[in-house]
Amino acid sequence: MSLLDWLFDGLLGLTMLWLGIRVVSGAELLNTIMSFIGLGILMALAWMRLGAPDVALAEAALGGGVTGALLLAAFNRLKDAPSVQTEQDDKD
Amino acid sequence: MIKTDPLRFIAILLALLTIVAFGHMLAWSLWTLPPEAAGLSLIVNEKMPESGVDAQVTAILLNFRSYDTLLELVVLLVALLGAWYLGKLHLPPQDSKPGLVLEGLVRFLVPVMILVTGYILWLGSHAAGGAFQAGALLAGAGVLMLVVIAEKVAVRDGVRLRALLVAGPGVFALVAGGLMLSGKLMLQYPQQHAGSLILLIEAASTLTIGITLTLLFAGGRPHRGKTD
Amino acid sequence: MSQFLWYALIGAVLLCIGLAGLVIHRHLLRRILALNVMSTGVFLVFVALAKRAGEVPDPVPLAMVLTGLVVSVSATALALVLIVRIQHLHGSAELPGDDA
Amino acid sequence: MSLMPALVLIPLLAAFIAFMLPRIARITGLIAAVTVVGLSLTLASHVNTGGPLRMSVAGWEPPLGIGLYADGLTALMLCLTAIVGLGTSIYAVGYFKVDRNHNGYNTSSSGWWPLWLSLWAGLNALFLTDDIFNLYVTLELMGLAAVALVALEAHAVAAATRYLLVGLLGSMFYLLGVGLLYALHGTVDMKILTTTMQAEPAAWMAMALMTAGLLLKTALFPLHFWLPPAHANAPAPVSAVLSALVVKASFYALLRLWLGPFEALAPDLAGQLMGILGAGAILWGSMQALMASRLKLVVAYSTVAQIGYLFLWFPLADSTDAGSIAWYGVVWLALSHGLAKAGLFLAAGNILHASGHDRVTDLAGVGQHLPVTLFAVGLSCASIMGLPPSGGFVGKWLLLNAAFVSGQWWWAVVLLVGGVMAASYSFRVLLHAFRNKESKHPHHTPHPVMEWSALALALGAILLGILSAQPLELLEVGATMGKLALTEAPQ
Repeated sequence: MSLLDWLFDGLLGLTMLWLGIRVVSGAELLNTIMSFIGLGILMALAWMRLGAPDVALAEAALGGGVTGALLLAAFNRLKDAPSVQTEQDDKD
Repeated sequence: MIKTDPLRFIAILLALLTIVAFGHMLAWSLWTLPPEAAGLSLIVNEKMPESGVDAQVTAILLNFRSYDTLLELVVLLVALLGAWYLGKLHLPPQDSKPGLVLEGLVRFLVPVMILVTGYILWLGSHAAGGAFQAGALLAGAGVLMLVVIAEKVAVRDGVRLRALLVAGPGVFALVAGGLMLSGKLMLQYPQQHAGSLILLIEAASTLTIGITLTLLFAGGRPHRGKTD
Repeated sequence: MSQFLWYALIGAVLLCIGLAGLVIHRHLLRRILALNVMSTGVFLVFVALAKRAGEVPDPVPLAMVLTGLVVSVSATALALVLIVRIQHLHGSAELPGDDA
Repeated sequence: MSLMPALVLIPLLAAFIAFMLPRIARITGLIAAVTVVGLSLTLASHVNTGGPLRMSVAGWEPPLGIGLYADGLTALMLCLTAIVGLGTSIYAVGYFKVDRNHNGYNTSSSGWWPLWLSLWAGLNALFLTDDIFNLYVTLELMGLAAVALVALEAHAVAAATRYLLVGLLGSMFYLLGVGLLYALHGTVDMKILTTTMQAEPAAWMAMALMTAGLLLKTALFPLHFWLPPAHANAPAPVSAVLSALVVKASFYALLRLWLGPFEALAPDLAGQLMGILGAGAILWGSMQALMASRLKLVVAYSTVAQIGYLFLWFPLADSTDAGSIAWYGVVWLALSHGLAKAGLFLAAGNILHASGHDRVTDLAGVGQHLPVTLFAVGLSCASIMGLPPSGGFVGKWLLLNAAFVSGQWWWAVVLLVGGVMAASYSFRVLLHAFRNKESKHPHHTPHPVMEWSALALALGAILLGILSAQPLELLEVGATMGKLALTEAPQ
């Protein structure tokens, strides 16, 4: 494990921890979602370092992309919630 | 927070202390794990020729432990059912008219993404790729379409849409059942057809995963179609 | 301190960070985020321990992580739909009478 | 040999058809229910005659592939799931037929069949699997389907969310435990793990994590806070299935793990701790049931209490001579509680359906208008209290026997106190229900099929006590706890 590898892995790990802390302790909800998406992308990078390309691809697409999109969509719906009228679903 | 609810503050403090203790024990147990462990990689290498594909992870997901993947696709379907039977679909109100550039980009990007989805699906048989990654990319294209050109996307709840949503686990279960009827064990692919059966299941799963995740992004059940 | 152990410990710490977030916050969206941080941590532990099989990691835990990823995405999606529904019914994105 | 996979594939295919073609959902559901009951009974007879069945999915032998295994316990749990499933499916035909918007309860019938059939497939898959990672996937499938079913009821969305969060937390701990075990032994197959398991730090941590995860999902006191609101507010057939089957499935998983891989590791201290938590569950659950205002809440807290009885097995399992008696007692309690609680929740659903509310104090007149339902309530309470000749009595009697034989008499005290408290909250309900009221006609009488299915399940709990000899032998097939010394209590 050369020094450069160590430097890269160490930095990547610490940044992931920092993002994890920001997700949990962030004041503004939108920032926490953004930190989580960042964490998802860095996680994909970490898994590339650990020699698992297909799982890294899945994490970037599913963990970062799709989950991030779902979170942002939910965040928007929560923001302007009262205006959206909910009628009970009809019988099928 | 201390002033408002001292009891809750103490409870949280205690909880955090237990979490720190738990973290130390977990770290210690990870530390004591043997540094070299081949796990099942030797057996997988040995059985790869009979699996019908060259990529190891795809072989495990769709042949050696295909039963897990079947149940997991059902989990995805159950999540969609839960979201559907909670309420009608409310497409996000189009407050901002998408600019010409954005719409132009999406018109160009979505076909490319669908092409790449097909490529990643095909790649899965011999390199890093497969049904889940391709499905997630398809969902990305779907989300783009829903957000930018929502009104042009005719999503109608009907037998056709539901057939697509059930295609992945449905084909998987039918293949499993069919193999059982033909005298083999459940999900035991015949040696020579293994590759093509896996590709068939992966294609159906990609379609289902893509559409299911897009509808989960939309967050509700599309309106009843005129056809149904 | 080999590479796999470093990432495994990072995964363990992420798990604890997520657990702490779950305990501290009452807003449901933040709790879902905390749960997702925990699951990423668990998956990182899985992939890190798989690397002990040498240069090419052991594929079985990787397949398990893929399965776990799809399961956690579908669970998160269902949770988010439920949360939006609670916001409509109770006006606040927190569980009523939430003592935890 | 294709019996075991069919038990999973048939409900799955029925769920897909029910989702795709909502119009024929009811027919598909009923046909699938009857088929699965038939398959479960044939599997039970195969196991009884030919011993435990074993099969590796897709032909790949464990540790590479996934193994399916069915012994006496699996057969009995599958039959319990099938019988309760059939009864609930028939009940659901009546329950979802009537449009009940008028008293504020709106349940979408179209969501029930696909979700319930997927849940059933997950339950069957969980009972049959011999692989701890596959167990994780089935636990997650069962958990999500249960949450989606609870959320069908508009009033239960908050309870469903809390249930989902607790379920996900439990699955997370369980998954980390699986990861550690795989890291140690390179396999996730239970039979292989049982042989290779040794006491080392990572193994202790894995056991603690997996047990904690499953305790969360089994709602053992003090981790039970999510169960009462979820079970009490869900639609009646959903509450029945959750209390009777879903909670027992995670207990079954815990039992499989503690009889298999963790047997070498299990310290006596952990067994005693589980016993104490179980005793706490019995006392706390019964007390809450006594004070609950709504009938469905009484029944939900009664579930919390009855789960406590199941955990009394852990301290008694260590003593060599009483271990097998306690094993039969706990399994018997699980089976009879499953049938009795399903019948009780369906009956409570009938009362709620008929009078629009289920406040215990205003249950007057139920005896006049819903005699069959009240009979079902009475029979179910008899089994929960443990009155002879019900299955509950046989289970409690075996546990009492085990407690005395093993010399741990204090568990017997807990059993008796629990029985008394169960009797008190049952009679409180029955007392109110038998009071007559002037001829105020209820909103509308529930569909007869709903009343008779509730009664059928309650009768099942009683029959379980009377016809207990044959199934008990079935339990000995492949049972790791050895033969039952029913006749002479070994000194």
